[in-house]
Amino acid sequence: MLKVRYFAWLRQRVGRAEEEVDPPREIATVRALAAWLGERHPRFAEALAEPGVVRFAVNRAYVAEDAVIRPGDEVAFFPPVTGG
Amino acid sequence: MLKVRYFAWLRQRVGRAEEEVDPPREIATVRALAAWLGERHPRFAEALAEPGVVRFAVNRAYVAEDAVIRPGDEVAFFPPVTGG
Amino acid sequence: MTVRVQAEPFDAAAEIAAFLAGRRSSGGIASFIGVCRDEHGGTPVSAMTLEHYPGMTEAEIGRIEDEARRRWPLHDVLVVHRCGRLLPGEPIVLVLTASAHRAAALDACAFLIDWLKTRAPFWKLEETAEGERWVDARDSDEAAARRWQHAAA
Amino acid sequence: MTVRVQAEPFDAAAEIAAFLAGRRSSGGIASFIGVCRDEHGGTPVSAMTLEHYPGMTEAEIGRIEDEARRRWPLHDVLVVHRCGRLLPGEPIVLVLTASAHRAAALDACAFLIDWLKTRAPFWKLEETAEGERWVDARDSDEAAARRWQHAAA
Repeated sequence: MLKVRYFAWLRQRVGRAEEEVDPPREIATVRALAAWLGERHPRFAEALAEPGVVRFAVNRAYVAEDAVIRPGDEVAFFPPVTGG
Repeated sequence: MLKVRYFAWLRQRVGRAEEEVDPPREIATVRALAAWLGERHPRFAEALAEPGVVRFAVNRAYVAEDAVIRPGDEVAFFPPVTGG
Repeated sequence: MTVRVQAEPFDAAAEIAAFLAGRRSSGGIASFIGVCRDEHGGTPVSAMTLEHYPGMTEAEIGRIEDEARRRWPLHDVLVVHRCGRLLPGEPIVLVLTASAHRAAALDACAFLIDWLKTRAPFWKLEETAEGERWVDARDSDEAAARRWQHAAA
Repeated sequence: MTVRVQAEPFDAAAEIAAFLAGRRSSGGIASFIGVCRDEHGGTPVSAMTLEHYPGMTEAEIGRIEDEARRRWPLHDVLVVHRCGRLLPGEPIVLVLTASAHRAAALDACAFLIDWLKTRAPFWKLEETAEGERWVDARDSDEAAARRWQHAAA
Protein backbone atom coordinates (compact mmCIF):
# COMPACT_ATOMS: atom_id res chain seq x y z
CA MET A 1 0.00 0.00 0.00
CA LEU A 2 1.07 3.54 -0.80
CA LYS A 3 -0.39 6.88 0.15
CA VAL A 4 -0.65 9.22 -2.81
CA ARG A 5 -1.22 12.97 -2.42
CA TYR A 6 -2.07 15.63 -4.98
CA PHE A 7 -1.82 19.40 -4.54
CA ALA A 8 -3.13 22.63 -6.07
CA TRP A 9 -4.60 22.36 -9.60
CA LEU A 10 -3.31 18.80 -9.91
CA ARG A 11 -5.53 17.92 -6.93
CA GLN A 12 -8.46 19.58 -8.69
CA ARG A 13 -7.77 17.72 -11.92
CA VAL A 14 -7.55 14.35 -10.17
CA GLY A 15 -10.62 15.21 -8.14
CA ARG A 16 -9.13 14.15 -4.82
CA ALA A 17 -6.44 15.29 -2.36
CA GLU A 18 -5.20 11.82 -1.50
CA GLU A 19 -5.80 8.13 -2.01
CA GLU A 20 -4.47 4.80 -0.79
CA VAL A 21 -3.34 2.63 -3.69
CA ASP A 22 -1.88 -0.85 -4.00
CA PRO A 23 -0.08 -1.03 -7.34
CA PRO A 24 1.35 -4.29 -8.70
CA ARG A 25 4.91 -5.22 -7.71
CA GLU A 26 6.47 -4.13 -10.99
CA ILE A 27 5.53 -0.49 -10.22
CA ALA A 28 8.86 0.26 -8.55
CA THR A 29 9.63 3.91 -9.33
CA VAL A 30 7.86 7.25 -9.06
CA ARG A 31 7.71 7.41 -12.86
CA ALA A 32 6.05 4.01 -13.10
CA LEU A 33 3.60 4.88 -10.34
CA ALA A 34 2.69 8.14 -12.06
CA ALA A 35 2.00 6.32 -15.34
CA TRP A 36 -0.08 3.71 -13.51
CA LEU A 37 -2.09 6.45 -11.74
CA GLY A 38 -2.53 8.22 -15.09
CA GLU A 39 -4.56 5.25 -16.31
CA ARG A 40 -7.10 5.91 -13.54
CA HIS A 41 -7.02 9.71 -13.80
CA PRO A 42 -6.86 10.81 -17.46
CA ARG A 43 -6.46 14.48 -16.57
CA PHE A 44 -3.47 13.58 -14.39
CA ALA A 45 -1.99 11.72 -17.37
CA GLU A 46 -2.42 14.88 -19.46
CA ALA A 47 -0.44 16.94 -16.96
CA LEU A 48 2.29 14.28 -16.80
CA ALA A 49 2.66 14.44 -20.56
CA GLU A 50 3.69 18.09 -20.38
CA PRO A 51 7.37 18.43 -19.53
CA GLY A 52 8.26 20.12 -16.23
CA VAL A 53 4.68 20.54 -15.03
CA VAL A 54 4.61 17.88 -12.32
CA ARG A 55 7.00 17.71 -9.35
CA PHE A 56 7.54 14.60 -7.21
CA ALA A 57 8.13 14.00 -3.52
CA VAL A 58 8.53 10.76 -1.56
CA ASN A 59 8.07 10.91 2.18
CA ARG A 60 8.02 14.71 2.10
CA ALA A 61 11.27 15.26 0.22
CA TYR A 62 11.84 16.08 -3.46
CA VAL A 63 12.90 13.12 -5.60
CA ALA A 64 13.69 12.54 -9.27
CA GLU A 65 11.30 10.50 -11.42
CA ASP A 66 13.44 7.39 -11.17
CA ALA A 67 13.32 7.30 -7.36
CA VAL A 68 12.40 3.87 -5.99
CA ILE A 69 9.16 3.56 -4.02
CA ARG A 70 8.50 1.08 -1.23
CA PRO A 71 5.34 -0.10 0.52
CA GLY A 72 4.19 2.43 3.09
CA ASP A 73 5.73 5.41 1.26
CA GLU A 74 3.87 8.68 0.89
CA VAL A 75 4.22 9.83 -2.72
CA ALA A 76 3.15 13.35 -3.68
CA PHE A 77 2.54 14.99 -7.06
CA PHE A 78 2.24 18.74 -7.45
CA PRO A 79 2.78 21.64 -9.84
CA PRO A 80 5.77 24.01 -9.56
CA VAL A 81 5.54 25.85 -6.26
CA THR A 82 4.46 29.50 -6.00
CA GLY A 83 4.88 30.47 -2.35
CA GLY A 84 6.91 33.21 -0.71
CA MET B 1 36.82 84.22 2.83
CA LEU B 2 36.29 80.49 3.01
CA LYS B 3 34.82 78.33 5.72
CA VAL B 4 36.94 75.24 6.38
CA ARG B 5 35.65 72.24 8.34
CA TYR B 6 37.46 69.20 9.72
CA PHE B 7 35.89 65.97 10.95
CA ALA B 8 36.69 62.93 13.10
CA TRP B 9 40.39 62.34 13.86
CA LEU B 10 41.38 64.99 11.33
CA ARG B 11 39.47 67.49 13.47
CA GLN B 12 41.36 66.26 16.53
CA ARG B 13 44.72 66.56 14.74
CA VAL B 14 44.02 70.08 13.57
CA GLY B 15 42.68 70.97 16.99
CA ARG B 16 39.56 72.67 15.71
CA ALA B 17 36.29 71.77 13.98
CA GLU B 18 36.16 74.77 11.70
CA GLU B 19 37.84 78.02 10.83
CA GLU B 20 37.35 81.02 8.56
CA VAL B 21 40.35 81.57 6.32
CA ASP B 22 41.28 84.12 3.66
CA PRO B 23 43.94 82.53 1.47
CA PRO B 24 45.77 84.50 -1.22
CA ARG B 25 44.22 84.64 -4.67
CA GLU B 26 46.53 82.03 -6.18
CA ILE B 27 45.01 79.37 -3.90
CA ALA B 28 42.40 78.31 -6.45
CA THR B 29 41.86 74.56 -5.93
CA VAL B 30 41.10 72.22 -3.03
CA ARG B 31 44.60 70.75 -3.38
CA ALA B 32 46.21 74.17 -3.13
CA LEU B 33 44.04 75.12 -0.17
CA ALA B 34 44.93 71.89 1.64
CA ALA B 35 48.66 72.53 1.12
CA TRP B 36 48.25 76.10 2.34
CA LEU B 37 46.34 74.92 5.45
CA GLY B 38 49.03 72.28 6.03
CA GLU B 39 51.56 75.05 6.61
CA ARG B 40 49.48 76.21 9.60
CA HIS B 41 48.60 72.73 10.87
CA PRO B 42 51.59 70.38 10.61
CA ARG B 43 49.59 67.32 11.69
CA PHE B 44 47.06 68.03 8.92
CA ALA B 45 49.99 68.17 6.46
CA GLU B 46 51.10 64.75 7.72
CA ALA B 47 47.67 63.25 7.00
CA LEU B 48 47.59 64.87 3.54
CA ALA B 49 50.92 63.26 2.72
CA GLU B 50 49.44 59.78 3.16
CA PRO B 51 47.60 58.72 0.01
CA GLY B 52 43.85 58.13 0.27
CA VAL B 53 43.54 59.25 3.89
CA VAL B 54 41.84 62.61 3.36
CA ARG B 55 38.54 63.13 1.51
CA PHE B 56 37.32 66.49 0.19
CA ALA B 57 33.96 68.18 -0.05
CA VAL B 58 32.98 71.60 -1.33
CA ASN B 59 29.62 72.99 -0.33
CA ARG B 60 28.59 69.60 1.10
CA ALA B 61 29.32 67.47 -1.96
CA TYR B 62 32.33 65.26 -2.69
CA VAL B 63 34.89 66.76 -5.05
CA ALA B 64 38.25 65.75 -6.49
CA GLU B 65 41.44 67.47 -5.33
CA ASP B 66 41.59 69.69 -8.40
CA ALA B 67 38.11 71.16 -7.80
CA VAL B 68 38.10 74.98 -8.02
CA ILE B 69 37.20 76.94 -4.89
CA ARG B 70 35.50 80.31 -4.79
CA PRO B 71 35.06 82.94 -2.07
CA GLY B 72 32.25 81.95 0.29
CA ASP B 73 32.66 78.21 -0.30
CA GLU B 74 32.53 75.72 2.55
CA VAL B 75 35.43 73.31 2.14
CA ALA B 76 35.57 70.15 4.28
CA PHE B 77 38.37 67.67 4.95
CA PHE B 78 37.72 64.32 6.56
CA PRO B 79 38.94 60.71 6.78
CA PRO B 80 37.20 57.85 4.93
CA VAL B 81 33.68 57.47 6.29
CA THR B 82 32.64 54.66 8.65
CA GLY B 83 28.88 54.99 9.16
CA GLY B 84 26.09 52.55 8.51
CA MET C 1 11.82 26.99 16.54
CA THR C 2 12.91 29.15 13.64
CA VAL C 3 10.39 28.03 10.99
CA ARG C 4 6.66 28.64 11.42
CA VAL C 5 3.84 27.95 8.97
CA GLN C 6 0.57 29.33 10.24
CA ALA C 7 -2.99 30.08 9.14
CA GLU C 8 -3.25 33.03 11.53
CA PRO C 9 -2.15 36.48 10.35
CA PHE C 10 1.18 37.60 11.81
CA ASP C 11 2.56 41.02 12.69
CA ALA C 12 5.85 41.29 10.79
CA ALA C 13 7.01 44.33 12.77
CA ALA C 14 6.30 42.60 16.10
CA GLU C 15 8.28 39.55 14.93
CA ILE C 16 11.18 41.84 14.04
CA ALA C 17 10.95 43.58 17.44
CA ALA C 18 11.16 40.22 19.23
CA PHE C 19 14.03 39.11 16.98
CA LEU C 20 16.00 42.29 17.77
CA ALA C 21 15.40 42.22 21.51
CA GLY C 22 18.59 41.81 23.53
CA ARG C 23 20.74 41.40 20.42
CA ARG C 24 24.12 43.06 21.08
CA SER C 25 26.60 41.06 19.01
CA SER C 26 24.74 40.92 15.67
CA GLY C 27 25.77 44.00 13.73
CA GLY C 28 23.54 43.22 10.76
CA ILE C 29 19.86 42.23 10.66
CA ALA C 30 18.25 41.77 7.24
CA SER C 31 14.62 41.09 6.55
CA PHE C 32 12.33 40.40 3.65
CA ILE C 33 8.56 40.70 3.98
CA GLY C 34 6.39 39.38 1.15
CA VAL C 35 2.99 41.07 1.11
CA CYS C 36 -0.25 39.92 -0.53
CA ARG C 37 -0.74 42.38 -3.41
CA ASP C 38 -4.08 43.82 -4.48
CA GLU C 39 -3.39 43.15 -8.16
CA HIS C 40 -1.51 40.68 -10.33
CA GLY C 41 -0.74 41.23 -13.99
CA GLY C 42 -3.17 44.14 -14.09
CA THR C 43 -6.10 42.19 -12.61
CA PRO C 44 -7.40 43.22 -9.17
CA VAL C 45 -6.98 40.46 -6.58
CA SER C 46 -9.49 40.44 -3.73
CA ALA C 47 -7.96 37.58 -1.72
CA MET C 48 -5.53 34.71 -1.98
CA THR C 49 -5.46 31.18 -0.57
CA LEU C 50 -2.13 29.54 0.11
CA GLU C 51 -2.29 25.76 -0.09
CA HIS C 52 0.71 23.89 1.22
CA TYR C 53 1.97 20.41 2.04
CA PRO C 54 2.00 20.19 5.84
CA GLY C 55 5.05 18.36 7.07
CA MET C 56 6.99 18.70 3.84
CA THR C 57 6.78 22.51 3.99
CA GLU C 58 8.44 22.75 7.39
CA ALA C 59 10.99 20.05 6.46
CA GLU C 60 11.88 21.79 3.20
CA ILE C 61 12.22 25.25 4.78
CA GLY C 62 14.38 23.58 7.46
CA ARG C 63 16.64 22.18 4.73
CA ILE C 64 16.85 25.61 3.07
CA GLU C 65 17.76 27.16 6.42
CA ASP C 66 20.43 24.50 7.04
CA GLU C 67 21.94 25.33 3.66
CA ALA C 68 21.98 29.06 4.50
CA ARG C 69 23.65 28.38 7.86
CA ARG C 70 26.23 26.22 6.08
CA ARG C 71 27.05 29.06 3.67
CA TRP C 72 27.05 32.07 5.99
CA PRO C 73 28.00 32.65 9.67
CA LEU C 74 24.48 33.38 10.89
CA HIS C 75 23.61 34.10 14.51
CA ASP C 76 19.92 33.52 13.97
CA VAL C 77 17.28 32.91 11.30
CA LEU C 78 13.49 33.21 11.44
CA VAL C 79 11.06 32.22 8.69
CA VAL C 80 7.32 32.74 9.14
CA HIS C 81 4.98 31.78 6.29
CA ARG C 82 1.21 32.11 6.09
CA CYS C 83 -1.08 29.42 4.76
CA GLY C 84 -4.85 29.56 4.20
CA ARG C 85 -6.75 32.63 3.06
CA LEU C 86 -5.12 36.09 3.03
CA LEU C 87 -6.32 39.56 2.16
CA PRO C 88 -4.32 42.20 0.24
CA GLY C 89 -1.87 43.98 2.51
CA GLU C 90 -1.37 40.97 4.78
CA PRO C 91 2.18 39.61 5.05
CA ILE C 92 2.66 36.24 3.34
CA VAL C 93 6.20 35.55 4.41
CA LEU C 94 8.86 36.99 6.68
CA VAL C 95 12.53 36.05 6.42
CA LEU C 96 14.88 37.43 9.08
CA THR C 97 18.62 36.89 9.40
CA ALA C 98 21.18 38.08 11.95
CA SER C 99 24.94 38.04 11.56
CA ALA C 100 27.96 39.92 12.91
CA HIS C 101 28.29 41.82 9.63
CA ARG C 102 25.89 43.02 6.99
CA ALA C 103 27.01 41.07 3.92
CA ALA C 104 26.20 37.68 5.46
CA ALA C 105 22.81 38.87 6.75
CA LEU C 106 21.80 40.45 3.41
CA ASP C 107 23.04 37.62 1.20
CA ALA C 108 21.51 34.90 3.39
CA CYS C 109 18.17 36.73 3.46
CA ALA C 110 18.07 36.98 -0.35
CA PHE C 111 19.16 33.34 -0.67
CA LEU C 112 16.47 32.13 1.74
CA ILE C 113 13.62 33.88 -0.05
CA ASP C 114 14.92 32.86 -3.49
CA TRP C 115 15.14 29.19 -2.47
CA LEU C 116 11.90 29.29 -0.53
CA LYS C 117 10.12 30.63 -3.64
CA THR C 118 11.27 27.68 -5.74
CA ARG C 119 11.39 24.82 -3.21
CA ALA C 120 8.89 25.30 -0.38
CA PRO C 121 5.64 23.48 -1.35
CA PHE C 122 3.15 26.36 -1.39
CA TRP C 123 0.64 27.16 -4.11
CA LYS C 124 -1.22 30.46 -4.50
CA LEU C 125 -4.86 30.55 -5.58
CA GLU C 126 -6.02 34.10 -6.35
CA GLU C 127 -9.59 35.37 -6.13
CA THR C 128 -10.47 37.87 -8.85
CA ALA C 129 -13.69 39.28 -10.32
CA GLU C 130 -13.43 36.60 -13.06
CA GLY C 131 -13.13 33.81 -10.49
CA GLU C 132 -10.28 31.84 -8.99
CA ARG C 133 -6.96 31.21 -10.70
CA TRP C 134 -3.78 29.40 -9.71
CA VAL C 135 -0.67 31.55 -9.86
CA ASP C 136 1.87 30.28 -12.41
CA ALA C 137 5.45 29.65 -11.37
CA ARG C 138 7.74 32.30 -12.81
CA ASP C 139 10.88 31.52 -14.79
CA SER C 140 12.49 34.53 -13.11
CA ASP C 141 12.13 32.80 -9.74
CA GLU C 142 13.97 29.74 -11.05
CA ALA C 143 16.68 32.02 -12.43
CA ALA C 144 16.96 33.84 -9.09
CA ALA C 145 17.41 30.56 -7.24
CA ARG C 146 19.93 29.24 -9.79
CA ARG C 147 22.29 32.19 -9.29
CA TRP C 148 23.12 30.80 -5.82
CA GLN C 149 24.29 27.44 -7.21
CA HIS C 150 27.78 28.67 -7.88
CA ALA C 151 27.93 31.44 -5.28
CA ALA C 152 30.63 31.14 -2.66
CA ALA C 153 29.76 31.87 0.96
CA MET D 1 10.75 62.93 4.13
CA THR D 2 12.51 59.63 3.54
CA VAL D 3 15.91 60.40 5.07
CA ARG D 4 16.31 61.12 8.78
CA VAL D 5 19.50 61.68 10.77
CA GLN D 6 18.78 61.90 14.47
CA ALA D 7 20.48 61.88 17.86
CA GLU D 8 17.48 60.21 19.52
CA PRO D 9 17.29 56.39 19.61
CA PHE D 10 14.75 54.97 17.17
CA ASP D 11 12.58 51.87 17.28
CA ALA D 12 13.40 49.97 14.07
CA ALA D 13 10.37 47.67 14.39
CA ALA D 14 8.02 50.62 14.90
CA GLU D 15 9.49 52.30 11.79
CA ILE D 16 8.85 49.09 9.83
CA ALA D 17 5.29 48.87 11.17
CA ALA D 18 4.58 52.44 10.00
CA PHE D 19 6.22 51.75 6.64
CA LEU D 20 4.05 48.65 6.10
CA ALA D 21 0.78 50.25 7.18
CA GLY D 22 -1.77 50.40 4.37
CA ARG D 23 0.65 48.99 1.80
CA ARG D 24 -1.32 46.78 -0.60
CA SER D 25 0.53 47.05 -3.91
CA SER D 26 4.11 46.53 -2.73
CA GLY D 27 4.72 42.78 -2.83
CA GLY D 28 8.27 43.03 -1.49
CA ILE D 29 9.60 44.96 1.50
CA ALA D 30 13.29 44.60 2.34
CA SER D 31 15.08 46.01 5.34
CA PHE D 32 18.53 46.24 6.78
CA ILE D 33 19.13 47.19 10.40
CA GLY D 34 22.67 47.96 11.51
CA VAL D 35 23.10 47.47 15.25
CA CYS D 36 25.78 48.83 17.59
CA ARG D 37 27.84 45.76 18.54
CA ASP D 38 29.26 45.08 21.99
CA GLU D 39 32.67 44.15 20.59
CA HIS D 40 34.93 44.96 17.65
CA GLY D 41 37.93 42.91 16.62
CA GLY D 42 37.80 41.03 19.92
CA THR D 43 37.77 44.17 22.09
CA PRO D 44 34.63 44.89 24.17
CA VAL D 45 32.95 48.14 23.13
CA SER D 46 30.97 49.95 25.83
CA ALA D 47 29.57 52.75 23.65
CA MET D 48 30.03 54.49 20.32
CA THR D 49 29.74 58.09 19.17
CA LEU D 50 28.74 58.82 15.59
CA GLU D 51 30.07 62.11 14.34
CA HIS D 52 28.62 63.35 11.07
CA TYR D 53 28.57 66.36 8.75
CA PRO D 54 25.11 67.93 9.18
CA GLY D 55 23.71 69.08 5.87
CA MET D 56 26.09 67.02 3.75
CA THR D 57 24.90 63.79 5.37
CA GLU D 58 21.27 64.33 4.41
CA ALA D 59 22.26 65.60 0.94
CA GLU D 60 24.53 62.62 0.30
CA ILE D 61 21.97 60.05 1.48
CA GLY D 62 19.44 61.85 -0.73
CA ARG D 63 21.78 61.43 -3.72
CA ILE D 64 22.24 57.74 -2.87
CA GLU D 65 18.47 57.32 -2.69
CA ASP D 66 18.00 59.11 -6.04
CA GLU D 67 20.48 56.69 -7.59
CA ALA D 68 18.59 53.69 -6.13
CA ARG D 69 15.28 55.01 -7.45
CA ARG D 70 16.88 55.51 -10.88
CA ARG D 71 18.05 51.88 -10.92
CA TRP D 72 15.01 50.08 -9.49
CA PRO D 73 11.22 50.64 -9.62
CA LEU D 74 10.81 51.49 -5.95
CA HIS D 75 7.49 52.43 -4.36
CA ASP D 76 9.11 53.83 -1.25
CA VAL D 77 12.42 54.18 0.57
CA LEU D 78 13.19 55.09 4.18
CA VAL D 79 16.63 55.66 5.66
CA VAL D 80 17.04 56.47 9.35
CA HIS D 81 20.55 56.98 10.75
CA ARG D 82 21.62 57.74 14.30
CA CYS D 83 24.21 60.29 15.25
CA GLY D 84 25.64 61.06 18.68
CA ARG D 85 26.30 58.51 21.42
CA LEU D 86 24.90 54.95 21.16
CA LEU D 87 24.99 51.92 23.43
CA PRO D 88 25.48 48.31 22.28
CA GLY D 89 22.22 46.85 20.98
CA GLU D 90 20.88 50.17 19.74
CA PRO D 91 20.14 50.43 16.03
CA ILE D 92 22.57 52.65 14.11
CA VAL D 93 20.87 52.60 10.75
CA LEU D 94 17.66 51.36 9.15
CA VAL D 95 17.21 51.03 5.38
CA LEU D 96 13.75 50.09 4.11
CA THR D 97 12.65 49.58 0.52
CA ALA D 98 9.29 48.70 -1.03
CA SER D 99 8.69 47.48 -4.57
CA ALA D 100 6.12 45.43 -6.45
CA HIS D 101 8.49 42.46 -6.51
CA ARG D 102 11.18 41.15 -4.26
CA ALA D 103 14.30 41.41 -6.44
CA ALA D 104 14.09 45.21 -6.72
CA ALA D 105 13.42 45.62 -2.98
CA LEU D 106 16.28 43.30 -1.94
CA ASP D 107 18.84 44.63 -4.42
CA ALA D 108 18.02 48.27 -3.72
CA CYS D 109 18.28 47.67 0.05
CA ALA D 110 21.73 46.08 -0.33
CA PHE D 111 22.82 48.86 -2.72
CA LEU D 112 21.65 51.60 -0.34
CA ILE D 113 23.51 50.27 2.68
CA ASP D 114 26.65 49.52 0.63
CA TRP D 115 26.74 53.05 -0.77
CA LEU D 116 25.75 54.64 2.52
CA LYS D 117 28.68 52.85 4.21
CA THR D 118 31.19 54.33 1.78
CA ARG D 119 29.66 57.75 0.96
CA ALA D 120 27.58 59.11 3.84
CA PRO D 121 29.82 61.32 6.01
CA PHE D 122 29.67 59.51 9.37
CA TRP D 123 32.60 58.54 11.58
CA LYS D 124 32.47 56.06 14.45
CA LEU D 125 34.37 56.65 17.67
CA GLU D 126 34.34 53.58 19.92
CA GLU D 127 34.70 53.57 23.70
CA THR D 128 36.70 50.64 25.04
CA ALA D 129 38.46 49.82 28.31
CA GLU D 130 41.70 51.12 26.71
CA GLY D 131 40.10 54.42 25.77
CA GLU D 132 38.55 55.87 22.65
CA ARG D 133 39.44 54.82 19.11
CA TRP D 134 38.24 55.85 15.67
CA VAL D 135 36.94 52.96 13.58
CA ASP D 136 39.01 52.41 10.42
CA ALA D 137 37.29 52.28 7.04
CA ARG D 138 37.25 48.72 5.74
CA ASP D 139 38.51 47.77 2.27
CA SER D 140 35.65 45.25 2.12
CA ASP D 141 33.16 48.14 2.29
CA GLU D 142 34.79 49.80 -0.70
CA ALA D 143 34.69 46.48 -2.56
CA ALA D 144 31.01 46.00 -1.68
CA ALA D 145 30.15 49.44 -3.05
CA ARG D 146 32.23 48.91 -6.18
CA ARG D 147 30.29 45.79 -7.19
CA TRP D 148 27.30 48.02 -7.99
CA GLN D 149 29.26 50.12 -10.48
CA HIS D 150 28.64 47.73 -13.34
CA ALA D 151 25.40 46.20 -12.09
CA ALA D 152 22.37 46.65 -14.32
CA ALA D 153 19.09 47.61 -12.72
